[in-house]
Amino acid sequence: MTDASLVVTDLHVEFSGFVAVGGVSFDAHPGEVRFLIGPNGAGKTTCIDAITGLTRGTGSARLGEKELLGRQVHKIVRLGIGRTFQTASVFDELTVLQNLDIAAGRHRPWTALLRARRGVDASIEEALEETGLAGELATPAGILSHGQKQWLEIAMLLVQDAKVLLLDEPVAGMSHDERTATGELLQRIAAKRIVLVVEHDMDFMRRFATRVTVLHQGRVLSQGTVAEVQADPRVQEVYLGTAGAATTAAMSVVPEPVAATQKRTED
Amino acid sequence: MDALIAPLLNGSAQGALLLLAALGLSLTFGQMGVINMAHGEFLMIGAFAAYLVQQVIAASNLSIPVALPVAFVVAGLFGLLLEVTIIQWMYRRPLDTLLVTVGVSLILQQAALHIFPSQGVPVEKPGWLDGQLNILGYEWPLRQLFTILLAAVCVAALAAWLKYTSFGRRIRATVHNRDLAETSGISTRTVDRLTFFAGSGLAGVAGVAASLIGGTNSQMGAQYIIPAFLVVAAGGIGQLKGTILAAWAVGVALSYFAYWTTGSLAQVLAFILVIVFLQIRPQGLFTVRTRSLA
Amino acid sequence: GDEAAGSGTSAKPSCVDTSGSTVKLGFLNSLTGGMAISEKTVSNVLHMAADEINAGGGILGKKIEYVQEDGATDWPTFAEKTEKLLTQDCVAAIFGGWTSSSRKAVKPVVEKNNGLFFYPVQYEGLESSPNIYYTGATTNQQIIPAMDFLASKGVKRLFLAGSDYVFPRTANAIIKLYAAKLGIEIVGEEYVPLDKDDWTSQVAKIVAAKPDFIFNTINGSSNVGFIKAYYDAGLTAATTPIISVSIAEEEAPAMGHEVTGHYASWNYFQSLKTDTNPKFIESWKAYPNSSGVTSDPMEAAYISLYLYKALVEAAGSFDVDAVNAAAKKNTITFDAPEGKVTLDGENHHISKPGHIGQINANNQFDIAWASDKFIEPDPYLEGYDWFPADIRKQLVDAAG
Amino acid sequence: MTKLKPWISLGGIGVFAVLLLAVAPLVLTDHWLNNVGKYCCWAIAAVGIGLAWGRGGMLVMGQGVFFALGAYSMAMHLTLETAGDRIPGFMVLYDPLAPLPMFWEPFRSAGFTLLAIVLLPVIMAGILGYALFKRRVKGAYFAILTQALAVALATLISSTIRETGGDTGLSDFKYFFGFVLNDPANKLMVYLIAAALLIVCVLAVWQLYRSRFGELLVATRDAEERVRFLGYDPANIKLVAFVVSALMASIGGAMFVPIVGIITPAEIGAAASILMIAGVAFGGRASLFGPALGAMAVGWGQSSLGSTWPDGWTYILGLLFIVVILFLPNGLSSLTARFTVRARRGPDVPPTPAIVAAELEEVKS
Amino acid sequence: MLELTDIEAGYGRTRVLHGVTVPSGKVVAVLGHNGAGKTTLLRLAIGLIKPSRGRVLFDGEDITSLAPNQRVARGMAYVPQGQQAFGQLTTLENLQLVADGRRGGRALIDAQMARFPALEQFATRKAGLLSGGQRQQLAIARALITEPKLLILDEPTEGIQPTIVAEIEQTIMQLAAEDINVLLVEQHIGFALEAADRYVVLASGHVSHTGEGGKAATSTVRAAMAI
Ligand SMILES: Nc1ncnc2c1ncn2[C@@H]1O[C@H](COP(=O)(O)OP(=O)(O)OP(=O)(O)O)[C@@H](O)[C@H]1O
Ligand SMILES: Nc1ncnc2c1ncn2[C@@H]1O[C@H](COP(=O)(O)OP(=O)(O)OP(=O)(O)O)[C@@H](O)[C@H]1O
Ligand SMILES: NC(N)=O
Ligand SMILES: [Mg+2]
Ligand SMILES: [Mg+2]
Repeated sequence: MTDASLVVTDLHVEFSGFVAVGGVSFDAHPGEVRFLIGPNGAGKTTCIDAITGLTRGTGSARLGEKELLGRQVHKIVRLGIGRTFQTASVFDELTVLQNLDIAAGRHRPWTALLRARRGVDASIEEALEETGLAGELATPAGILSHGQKQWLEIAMLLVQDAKVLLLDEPVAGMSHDERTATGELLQRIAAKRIVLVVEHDMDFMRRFATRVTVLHQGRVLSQGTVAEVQADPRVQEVYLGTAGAATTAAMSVVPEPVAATQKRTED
Repeated sequence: MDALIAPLLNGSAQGALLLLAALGLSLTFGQMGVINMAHGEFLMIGAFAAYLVQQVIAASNLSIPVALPVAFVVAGLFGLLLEVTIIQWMYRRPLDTLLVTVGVSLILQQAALHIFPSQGVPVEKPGWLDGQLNILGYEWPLRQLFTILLAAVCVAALAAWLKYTSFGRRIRATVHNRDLAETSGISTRTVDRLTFFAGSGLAGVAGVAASLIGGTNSQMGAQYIIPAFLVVAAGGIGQLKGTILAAWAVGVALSYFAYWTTGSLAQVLAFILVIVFLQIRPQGLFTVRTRSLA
Repeated sequence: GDEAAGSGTSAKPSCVDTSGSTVKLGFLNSLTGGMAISEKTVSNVLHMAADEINAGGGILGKKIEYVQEDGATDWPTFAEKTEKLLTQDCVAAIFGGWTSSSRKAVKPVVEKNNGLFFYPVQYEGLESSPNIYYTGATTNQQIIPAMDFLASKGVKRLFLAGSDYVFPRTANAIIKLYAAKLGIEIVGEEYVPLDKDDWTSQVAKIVAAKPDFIFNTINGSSNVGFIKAYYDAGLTAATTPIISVSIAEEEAPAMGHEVTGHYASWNYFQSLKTDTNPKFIESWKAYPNSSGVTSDPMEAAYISLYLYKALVEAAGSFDVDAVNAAAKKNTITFDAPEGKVTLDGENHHISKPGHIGQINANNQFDIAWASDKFIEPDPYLEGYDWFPADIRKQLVDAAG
Repeated sequence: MTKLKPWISLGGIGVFAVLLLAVAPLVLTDHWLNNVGKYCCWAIAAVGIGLAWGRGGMLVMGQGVFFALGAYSMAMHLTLETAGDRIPGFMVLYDPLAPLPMFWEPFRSAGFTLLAIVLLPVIMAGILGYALFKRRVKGAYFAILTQALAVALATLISSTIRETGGDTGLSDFKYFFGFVLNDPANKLMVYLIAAALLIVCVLAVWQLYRSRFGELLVATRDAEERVRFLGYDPANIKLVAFVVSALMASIGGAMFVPIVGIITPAEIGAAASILMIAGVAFGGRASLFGPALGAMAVGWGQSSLGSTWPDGWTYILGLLFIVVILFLPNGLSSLTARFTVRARRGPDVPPTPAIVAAELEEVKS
Repeated sequence: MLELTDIEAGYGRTRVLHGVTVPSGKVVAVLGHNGAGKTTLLRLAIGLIKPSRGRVLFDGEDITSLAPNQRVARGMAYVPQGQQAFGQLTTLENLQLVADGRRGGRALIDAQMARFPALEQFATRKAGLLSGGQRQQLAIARALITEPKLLILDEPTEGIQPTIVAEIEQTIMQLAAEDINVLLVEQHIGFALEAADRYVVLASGHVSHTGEGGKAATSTVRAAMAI
């Protein structure tokens, strides 16, 4: 597996003095669904931004032998890194098929660009099956529901044959059933690829994470299995909110966090 | 000495006029995202307003000070009319405003040609602008000084308006996300109208200044529009201080180029300069960073 | 003059039909775009002349029926409209134009179709065509008198300011040749695009060059900016006068009092005391949409229609070749507001009186100098030894 | 249905070709045929604008620059052909002794001229586009910048009277690659070349639109940054469309010269460039036929309405801009689309969200 | 407080809502699958889209034709889906924007900053640079500053860290207790049903089920959503 692991070492991102990510190291391997969690503003999205070249970062992020930092966005993508955004971004005016076709395009010779598409690539068929979008082939992406758009994005990463999928809150706004479907999808995908998920839905994390990295204020706070992380009192304090959380200054209204969180887990 | 100082002073005045022309654009284009190609014609309307004021108040010593607010209001009202009839339907299509207002500009020019003597009308400069100020041995025309002062006053007023009133925030909020602004309780219609009124009104004030420098006729606005847009772009869209600096720089550059080469070539060189500059700094002198997808 | 239609096949037979009770003429001026500022007046006075001629019975007893076209300040449009007037509307002749550029666009088209074009504005000379009649001044009727006037005033240092196009560039080329002969030093030469008003930088150069007179070939509203910047710099008619060849009664009012005292060289001024001028002024003032003042270009336009009438009546026909043959007799005259002008049948220009006017407080011109007799047109400056013969030859050759 | 679609478009192109190449020469007078030839030249440029703007979202407001490259290349060649071994007449006065300017020399060669018409715009648009797109200049910045370029070039030509003919332009051409231009048969030939080139350009964009490149271009227009995350460099995609559109403008310009017989800076400056856009907007910026037909319609309006009602035409043109953009952002082609089967692959335009996104920086992350 | 009656609405020619009626209530939850039309319904409630049929009543007044800002002036506030903020304005300016012209504007801002410490910490930062969750907190704060009678929330806890989710949920409960009405869209049915005294289930733009809050079994709602 060594050749295909994503290894992030001592990643730093600074915005005019403000340290958003201050020395984050973690690695992710094919076969696991790796979760990246942490409070709002912890630097999760920024880590992904840095890995994908959207933001300038220092340190190192390697996929196998290849250093990612310092390359242009589209070059990083060509090395096999794919991502989704916190807000779904598909080509609203193109159909599902066209969206996927474009995503599949970078493997084709440029001459193929000048020809019209005939038929549907096998890889696209496969991705459609996988994500359950087969029925929406001709639907303009703009009128897909929120959840379907997220799936389309994932499907685009699949046809793009991304080795690494960096997913920023992929189930946000999805209903329970859709979350389950998405989680299962991710597990299937993870068999052959590296999947890194940023999520705030702890129920979802518990059900589908193999390993978890917790960020806090730009640093790794904790790392391990779901059980290990959940048991970490620091994680509870800053993020999960158990007894300790009640003392956080964040609260102007004193909540009953345990009850609230548990209620969420119930549904 | 003259060869160094004269272009600097002349250029500063040229820059000031450019700034006056660009100031309104920095509101309507920079803040609202409307690309108003009829802005030059609003400037023309301001100049004709000055002429009409002089028809009523013959003494130019008095008529020009009166003409400034009148031109502001008249041009502003034309802007308001444009906003209400056309622009308000187009906020979601900024690039298309460019084409629509090209049409408006054509119509306004032709109307001016119909209404006023085709050769244009005279706007007399007030007597207190006769004469020169001696700076380092160079006789600097008072009228140029006046243009600079007028620009300074307008900039200060605009900056204060944007900074010290809640209005500035509302404009920026409306530009950024119309729906969100509206649902935050901001009457985006009022914001739009007032902004457009003020931006167009500033063009009117620029028109008064222009009427003291060149001809007042149907074609006068056309020569300002593209330089003014370049200035706003070079300054950084929505950046007042950038606009000021860019206008001054373009004015001075034009003036030195004109001094060293010819009037025509100076225009070409100044344009190329801005174009090259925008290659180097595509977002202008000053930029706002956001965490966009880019 | 040069030979007709250049090379190639000759034009199709003319489609002009004058068998009815009317004759169709084409009027072609810019009614839109930048030059509409100047050309609208020319267009308007052509209408007045047509009305007058019709009221007097028409040409050869045929009423004028005119087709108005808009050149739109766009030279290719002038070419297209010329073609249209000649081949679609089948007009017997076309009147109009202003800038030399527009004329140069029209020229090949009238030559190709063997049509007639009457051009009413002073220009840079060095041109003649069997298909064009020039009723404005050529250089020896406007620019050379102006230079002589300057020499008589003892001018030693002359600055040239002009719009950046063919007329000022060519006129200045000629001025420089003549200035050398007159011992006048050219201390500077500046051009600004036609559509630009801002002359401040150039005026600063004028200040630095310390000329004692300015020769102004600026056209259009750019003049206003020039005069204003000039005045701002403290330069006045008292210190450093300007002589212009494109500021007339029409243009001066837009410059207010700041232009007072400066000079202009023209053939016609509203203030001229001739027999025919009062009636002309009166008719014009009464004419709808008139600007109320008369000026040289519009007078030349007025002449052009009457000259055509005289030509046709002398020829007894509207046929182009017949008209040109009638012209060759050198007997065509017209009692114009500027005086009795005579057509030169060889070069298709007319004789004109030279005048220098000085602008007074009413933006009218006081006559400061008048030629003692009418000046015969000499577009190629053949009578002037300072004009290099080799250039003349090359120009004539190039014209084909 | 999707199978039928190409035949509908091809059929349309066929009809268009028959109208232009066969019907027009039979029914129109020489004058009007020449005018239609002129409209074809604008239409060729418009087809390119449709590609760059309608499909690519780049509002190219300075196509006059590329129009000029073709037009002046052609005009210099025709001027030299007419002048023979003499110096062109207009140059004589300003400096009778100086030789032909250096950059004129190669245009004596017909081959070089044809090459220049093709290569100059490609090189220039290539360099310009590369610089702009790599620096991510887009939206209004791009529009204003290209417009400024057109103004700068027009002013430059105006101010170099000896080198370029200045504001008066170049005119009075007698020959076209050896053919006498006054000969009606040769005029017809020139017209047919222009019309055929227009058909070729329409065919070219037809293929581009139905290709994957066409989809990618629309995707880039709507979500440039998203395309980047699919591993493409949007700059390259836009560059291709920009260069092709520049090439078309140049071809249009080159044919304009023998047809109209004169080229001046006014034909390439801001107003002319905007008029080209007007035609495209009028016809429908992203449709196949819209830009060409729109440009021809505007050209026709100018010649005919401009004649019958000179100052009125300006008002009409102004209103046209307003009404079409306001009520028919997709141009007249969106009217016809209502009557035809909606079997389109790329949805027909909606400029709205994409351009807004490009303009008003949406904060997404 | 807010009543929507027989609403039909959509985008362009596509109709999204078909005869939807939402009763008045203290806390009304709107539930439904993705794409069911929940957001559309809320956008309609605040006035961003106009119904082609039906009426919107607020406090007994027909506000169907009022613009959003007029509705805000009457006491409605809206937190849209998707962590929206004015990116070019600082955090503080985002809040000032709505506090301007209100009595005790500064105090209102301070109260919200106390509630969401991240906002205090990043007061001078451009909102466009905030993290997703921070922006969502800002959005809620912006709505609360207007001291609304009715708060419309579109998935307010989406993308928020659990501790703050808990806090937001508490806030909602508390607001209800403070006599502020809430119209809520939530994916977390458990919480939504607990908070709501009434709920509406949307399925493909139709109301498939309504009921009293609290009592309804989660499974009934799930079933209704699937219709
Ligand atoms: N371009 C930027 N300039 C300045 N600060 C930034 C920038 N981008 C992010 N930040 C800051 O960096 C911190 C980390 O942001 P990031 O978006 O990575 O958080 P996150 O962990 O994804 O949070 P959330 O769960 O809320 O999405 C935040 O405090 C944010 O405000
Ligand atoms: N601007 C739009 N134009 C056209 N259709 C739209 C638009 N916005 C939403 N729709 C469509 O309307 C339907 C309802 O969307 P809406 O956003 O109201 O759903 P929702 O219930 O809020 O879903 P989610 O849980 O994903 O937020 C969907 O089919 C969607 O595709
Ligand atoms: N002939 C002129 N004035 O262009
Ligand atoms: Mg995030
Ligand atoms: Mg929603």
